[in-house]
Amino acid sequence: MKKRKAWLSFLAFLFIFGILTACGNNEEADSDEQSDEGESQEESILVGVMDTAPTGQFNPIFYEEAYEANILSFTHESLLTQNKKLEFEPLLAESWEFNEDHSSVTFKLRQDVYWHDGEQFTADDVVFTYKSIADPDYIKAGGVRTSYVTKLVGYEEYNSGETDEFPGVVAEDDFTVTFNFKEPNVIALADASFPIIPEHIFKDIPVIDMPSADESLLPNKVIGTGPYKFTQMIEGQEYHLTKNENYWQGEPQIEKVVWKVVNQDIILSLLEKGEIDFVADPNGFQAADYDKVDSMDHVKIIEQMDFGYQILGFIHNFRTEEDMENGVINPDNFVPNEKLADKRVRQAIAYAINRPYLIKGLLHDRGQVINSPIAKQFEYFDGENPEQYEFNPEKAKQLLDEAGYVDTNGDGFREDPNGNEWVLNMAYPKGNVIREKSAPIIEEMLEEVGININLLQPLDMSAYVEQLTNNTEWDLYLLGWSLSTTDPDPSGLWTAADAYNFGRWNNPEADALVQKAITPPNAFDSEFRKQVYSDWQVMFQDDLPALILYVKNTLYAYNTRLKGVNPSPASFLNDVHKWYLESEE
Amino acid sequence: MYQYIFRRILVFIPMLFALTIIVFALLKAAPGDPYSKILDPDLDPSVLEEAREAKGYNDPIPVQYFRWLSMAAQGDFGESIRYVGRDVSELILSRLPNTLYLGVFSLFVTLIVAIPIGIYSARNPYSPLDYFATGFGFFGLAVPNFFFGLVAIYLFAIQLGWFPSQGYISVSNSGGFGGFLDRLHHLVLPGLTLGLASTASYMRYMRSEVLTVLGSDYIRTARAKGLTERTVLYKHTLRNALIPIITLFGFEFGAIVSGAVITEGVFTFPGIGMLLLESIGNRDYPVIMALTLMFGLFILVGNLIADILYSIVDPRIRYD
Amino acid sequence: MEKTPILEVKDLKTYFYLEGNKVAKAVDGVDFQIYPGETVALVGESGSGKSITSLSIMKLIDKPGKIEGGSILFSGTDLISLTEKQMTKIRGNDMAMIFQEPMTALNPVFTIGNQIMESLRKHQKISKKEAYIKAVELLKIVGFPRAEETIREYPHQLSGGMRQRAMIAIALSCNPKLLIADEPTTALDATIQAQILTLLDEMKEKFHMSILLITHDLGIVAEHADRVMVMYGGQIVESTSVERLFENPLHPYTRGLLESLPSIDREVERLGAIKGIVPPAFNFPKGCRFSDRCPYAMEECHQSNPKLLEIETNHQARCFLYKESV
Amino acid sequence: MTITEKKVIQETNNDTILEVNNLKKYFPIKGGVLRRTVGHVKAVDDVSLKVFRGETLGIVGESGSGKSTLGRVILRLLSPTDGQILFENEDITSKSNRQLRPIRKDMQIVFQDPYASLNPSMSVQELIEEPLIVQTNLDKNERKKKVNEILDKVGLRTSDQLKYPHEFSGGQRQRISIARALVLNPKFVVCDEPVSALDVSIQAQVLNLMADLQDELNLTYLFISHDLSVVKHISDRVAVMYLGRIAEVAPKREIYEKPLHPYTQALLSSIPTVDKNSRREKIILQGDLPSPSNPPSGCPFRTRCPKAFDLCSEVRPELKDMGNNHYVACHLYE
Amino acid sequence: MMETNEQLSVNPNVPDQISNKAQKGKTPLQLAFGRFKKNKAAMVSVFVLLFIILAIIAAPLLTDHDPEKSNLLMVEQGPSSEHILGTDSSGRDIFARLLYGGRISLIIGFSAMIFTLIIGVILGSIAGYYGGKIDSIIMRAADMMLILPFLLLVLVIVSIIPKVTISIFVTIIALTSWPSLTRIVRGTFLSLREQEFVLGAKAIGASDLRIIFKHFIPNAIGPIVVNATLMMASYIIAESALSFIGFGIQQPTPTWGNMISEAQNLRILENQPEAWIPPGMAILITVLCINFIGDGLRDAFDPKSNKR
Repeated sequence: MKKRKAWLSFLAFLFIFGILTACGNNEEADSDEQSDEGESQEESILVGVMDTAPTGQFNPIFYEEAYEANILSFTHESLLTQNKKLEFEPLLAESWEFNEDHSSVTFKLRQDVYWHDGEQFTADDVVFTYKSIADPDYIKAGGVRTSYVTKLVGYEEYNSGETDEFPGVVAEDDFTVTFNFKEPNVIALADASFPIIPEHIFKDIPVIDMPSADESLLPNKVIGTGPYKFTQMIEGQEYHLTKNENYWQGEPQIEKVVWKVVNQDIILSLLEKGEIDFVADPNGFQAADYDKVDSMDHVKIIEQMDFGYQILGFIHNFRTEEDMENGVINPDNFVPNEKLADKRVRQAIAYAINRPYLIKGLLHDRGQVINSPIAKQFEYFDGENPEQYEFNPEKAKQLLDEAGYVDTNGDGFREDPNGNEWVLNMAYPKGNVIREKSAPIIEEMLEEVGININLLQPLDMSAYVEQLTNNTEWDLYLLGWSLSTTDPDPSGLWTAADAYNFGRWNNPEADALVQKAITPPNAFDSEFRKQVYSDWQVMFQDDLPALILYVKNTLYAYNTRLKGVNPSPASFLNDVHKWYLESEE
Repeated sequence: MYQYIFRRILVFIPMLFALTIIVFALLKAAPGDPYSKILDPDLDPSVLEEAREAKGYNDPIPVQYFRWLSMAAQGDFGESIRYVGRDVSELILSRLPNTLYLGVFSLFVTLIVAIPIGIYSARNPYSPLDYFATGFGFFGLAVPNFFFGLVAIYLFAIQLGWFPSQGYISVSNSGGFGGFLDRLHHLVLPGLTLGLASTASYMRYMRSEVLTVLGSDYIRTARAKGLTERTVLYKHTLRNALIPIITLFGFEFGAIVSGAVITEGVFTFPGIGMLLLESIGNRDYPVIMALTLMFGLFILVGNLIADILYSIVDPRIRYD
Repeated sequence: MEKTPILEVKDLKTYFYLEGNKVAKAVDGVDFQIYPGETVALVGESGSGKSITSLSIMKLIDKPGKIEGGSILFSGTDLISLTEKQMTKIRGNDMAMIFQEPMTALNPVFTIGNQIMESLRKHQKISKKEAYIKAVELLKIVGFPRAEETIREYPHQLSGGMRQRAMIAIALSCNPKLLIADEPTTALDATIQAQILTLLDEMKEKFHMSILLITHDLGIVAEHADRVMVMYGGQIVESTSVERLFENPLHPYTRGLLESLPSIDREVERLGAIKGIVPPAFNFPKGCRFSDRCPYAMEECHQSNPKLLEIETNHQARCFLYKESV
Repeated sequence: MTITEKKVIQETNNDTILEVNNLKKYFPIKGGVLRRTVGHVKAVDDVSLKVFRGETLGIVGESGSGKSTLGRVILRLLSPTDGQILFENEDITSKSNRQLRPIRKDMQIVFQDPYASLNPSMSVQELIEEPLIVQTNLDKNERKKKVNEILDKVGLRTSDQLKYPHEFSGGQRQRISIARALVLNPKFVVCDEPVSALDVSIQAQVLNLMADLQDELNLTYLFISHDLSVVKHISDRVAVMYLGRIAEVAPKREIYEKPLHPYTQALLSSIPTVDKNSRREKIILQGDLPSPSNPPSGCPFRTRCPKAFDLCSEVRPELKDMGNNHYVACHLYE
Repeated sequence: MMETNEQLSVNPNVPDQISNKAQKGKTPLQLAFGRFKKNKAAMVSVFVLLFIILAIIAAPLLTDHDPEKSNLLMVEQGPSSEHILGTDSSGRDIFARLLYGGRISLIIGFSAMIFTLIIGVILGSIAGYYGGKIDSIIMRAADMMLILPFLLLVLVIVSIIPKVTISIFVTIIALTSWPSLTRIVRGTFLSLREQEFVLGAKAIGASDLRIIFKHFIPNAIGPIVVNATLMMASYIIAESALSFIGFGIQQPTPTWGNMISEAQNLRILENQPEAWIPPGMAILITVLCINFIGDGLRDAFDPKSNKR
């Protein structure tokens, strides 16, 4: 009797739970229709993995993070793509032609490209995409990609709402589109290679509502021209891409690509068990796991140099309180950071840091030292002329002695030339395990040569950047940069007025070189540019706004049953339509 | 009773109001904003400044607060900053069921494990199973649950392959009973991890409550009436021993979420615990504010439910 | 009166095993009989073992206590030999018990009706409806005018006296042959106490029961019992009819008790107090258990414990001052 | 029955140590959405009485009659809602705690529960010494002497003073309580059911002790109890309380031999007695005590009174002097 | 009313009248200690805990390694004669970190407990003793604290303060966990307030302070001590959980918590058990011991409770 009662309540519980589950499922079932039928055993499925869930914004003009990019790389395409040498190659555009002064470029588009829903891709889509980014409401709606449109003719007028006309991007005919820049543009091709969104889908949606439209968020509603369609998602857990049978470069061979979101700590175990097929963008796998992955017979590793580096930044100058308040970066008002004002001190620090040792210990040798802030992948990288700062603590000590920083009170730490206490505050952000580990080690190294380091609490990125921008206490900072693959232009990071020049390095000569390198017409001469950049790199290493600590190698791993892998310098997800699975015997 | 509930709800309002003020102030006191994290050399920082301006982050803080408040009062929590284009309410609602499943499952496991074992231990103190249960109880309270979760994944998901290590549902889940089982299957490891500590403490509570009740006069009366030991135990003892447990249960309602933050992280279980952690890291103000309000409400409602349950189970308690 | 006793307790021993290897001989060799229809009072101070005796009869001794010996013949069956299952058929059915604290003796989470019907349905094969009717009837008998409402009420909604009435209703539900009333009125006010005791007297007649009345109040004994046994130190020290006890108490303890009692009838300037306190059950004095407090204690008393002897007809005492009369 | 007139009953004694006039103590009942006071428990409702120096005034009543509250309000352990308390002709009704401190020396209390009324974490010596520390400037040795004296008086071994309350039996604890109350040489002691928790034989010991101490120290007792026998034994005058009011007050012989109030009569008859000859006819009252939060109109006893008539429900009877210092609040005696 | 439950008479609490030799009585504290000594699990725990404390105090004698000194050429080494438990992913000696980390974990647990105790006892006493307005203000504040998201608070504090030292960390814990202890103290005080001995103290004219310190706190010490112990255990766990989500004590300072959370990686889980089992076990054992002691104390202070 009693027992039965207990059972009944248990059943009741199951029932309620079941209903909840069923309800919860309905939404997903909606987006599921297509795949249900295709759930046959023969279906070839490739499983990729990422350690953080995408935010769910699958509109290329609004997405912000690399995790969404993993999906968009399969679904959306640009006019151009870059080859392994980082040269631009046709994709949606067949060919292009510059005008004389490089202020305008005209693309001939392919005529065999169709959107996932069957509509044909035309020049109007290109115009629409760029117009959307230039839209007055674009930033308000949450977009941040305006750098692609600001150089275009008529941007200000269009953006301020003065006119509906946008002469920056013009459709000459259905398959011809012209980009008109205000000035000759060295990176015109980069600016023109933004992923294209379909006009016919979005035309009735005001830009302000675009990010929250189903067409930007939901599977089967997100439409691109890419080899795969976004067909299903279990939010935060799995994202399914199904092949686009009508893909203009030919039907992809793999039926379905599934992205799973998995805690970083267990990714490799799943890889080992064959439950996932590839570990790639954006983070790859950890260098410490290299041997383990290498020992997996069915797994192949791709190791290539990262398109970016970690730095130890030196705070050269601070902004005035007033400038900070007003959000102004005015190099004329900079207040020098006395603690690091002496170049010899910065150089001493550079000598005191054993970078190969960091690479060996923290990166397990999966990385390298570079001595220039220009990515090594570019031809403009100068690996020889800039100062190399090979590890030399004696030299460091000597430089410090010369500069007058000596230990006068015998506490093991150097005092400044006036005999005052000299403590450098060193800050670092959370979010990168290796960088976090490197901070105390760098502290140790610097204390080895007698520099008193006060290692601050690691901050989460939001707080860190805010502090880095505005505080007047820090002296050394750690940070990593991923670089643009389209052009080596260092402005944005290293010129005096740049927001991201957190060290507030103010070297007018260097700034002039940067400007010179992109000033037409000489800028179109790559030899000229190379020379200017070389000069700049030497100057950088001498004045040391930052010490480039290391470039880590990106490590991709994939199951050997996946064939046709052909990563680009920046991404594993290259030519995905050519991927195929080795038929299992 | 209704008066009591009404009065309690009246008390909630100023508390939640105060909560929003405090949280808003805290958020603004913390350095950084949703845009400060975006570090993209390709991106002109002035765009971010424009975005800040557009979102009103440059306005005086009280102005920002009242703007938020007046919208929230109309049920509009705005759009997420990080999840571009996602409505905060919709975003939270899409995550909430997962956490609820997890919480309900773990509470359920907690109860079906803790109550019978607790009773058994009280009935047979110092028996081998009692010692084992006590040992387990202490263990459950002594092991950090993220650590337990990792070891559980390693053993049961990876080595033994019994349970999925990640996620909350299979793709093939098509609802119905199979779908239900699939969800349960996914819930096992995170549920056990989340429930470990509370199982341990419930067990100990149950044991001591049953012991206390067994020593009470009315149990002697029940025995003197000639009731069988079973009736004495399951009718007279259990109902009374459950009173404090039920109260705990209500409080747990709010506590699930905080426990879930870590567990969800370990199991990449997309619930609101993880959402909170992410949002804090990203300074996603609208989401944090809405979540805080919701958690506050959860806890308060949990306490209220505890009180109400208490008065239902224990007829001596009357609220008026 | 010379019928077969309904209850015959012989040499009952109930010991408690305490920490530190202490053994509390709470009940240590108790013999008595109860005949049908009589009220027998078991009187003593706290710690004398009277409640443990009653619980032993019901076999409701919990750890660390244990019935160590003797026999309890109830209607001819020895309860000691019965299994727990067989005992549950007797408890609440042939033999019922009410307790001192009406506040805590009823389960707070069930209604009065539930607790009465539970007993009825356990022992009698009757339907829920019949049980309900019977319960209402019982409540009316024990003095609830609004029985139909009371049956739905919870214990805390009743006053102490009313709860004790409800307890009595539960105890009476199956027409027990023996009712053990363990200090049934101690926790009640004087006027309520009078109500309850009168009710018990009426019920005894109505249900033809025997009552074992456990109390510390000699006044109650005098007014409500037929026979009385005085307990001290886990043993019966005197046993006789009520009249005899108050006319001619034999045992020095009984005398001391009577003298120490303030009375509204007599006036004395000083009460005759017994010196010292009741010894704890794990530490009785050697010899007679009252010897260390007894004004008449002799050498002999400190050496050995006297036996309960029949000093006069139907009047037994456990004291070296007296010789067996037979 | 030897009745020793140990004291001349203070029928003519005008030396009033305590006078209480129209004393009320209401406890609010909170309710409603805003937790407003929706009613009151009238624990003490308009009580007036006098206690004469050297006497014992017994207060009897059932639980809920307000007798303990009365004792506590008199000592200002609770603040009265209304009325006046005069202790040695000094109005202490609205004195602050600080102002009360010197007066507390003269008025003390002994509680019912010898387990709860002694702080378990203090030794006997500390317990008894505490009043001296608080109230006097005696040095350590003087205090020690006093403690020893009083321990001796209440019949405890001075060697016991380093022990803790839990090491004593109920009777001994009550002796400690008494010692603590008396160490300051008070004039007036409220005894709140001091022997109710004790066994009969121990009760007798404590009652004897209290009587002895009263003689020796010339104490005045307000003796609160529900036990009519005990009250009779120790008191000179007795007040019977019912639902926060005094129903009858008279010298003890008067009240026990010719009770006037129907409640007193019923109460007396309900006491079971050992003496067959003096057994009264039982008057069994119907029903329970009404709730003090909602007392009946008119005479509070009318709902249970076998002699109630119309007037009882309408008019509240006042205490009426029936001669011989015998006062009764009942319409039967108009 | 009589104490008629005769089972009380066999309760060991009833005084032993016969042995009058004992001149000096045992305080309830001493008695509790006596009962505590009989609790085997608790006594064993005391010794184990003492051993652990001794080991971490003697850390410099037991190892020559600097727990914060990294050696990137010796990363994730297995046990050797040089490194008894091997090295962690920054090449620091795990054994040294275990010992020194224990210091910090225990210091955090202990001082957070003391700090919470101070806040909780003061606020709880005030609320419980005076009641009324002050009580409701304190309790509302406690309720607020309860609904305030802990993580957010930690995040804000951590990002405002440039360097989170142990004392700041301890302050954070104490500031967020006082409400529970405050409630306990208040509850105990409220129940004590109803006790007759408190009325008795008022009757002799004792001042509020005297009543609080002489009559309340000594009698509330049982539940306070018991809860304090259990709190200390939970703080050690909390530290590890905070380390896990990145709000813990900053590297390279070792704590048991950040040692395990650093090893929360399947590679280390699988290949280098000596990196996580020792700190894991250290937390487990320490917390177990503290809990056993707390339980022993509970039983000792309140022999009637059967909580385990």
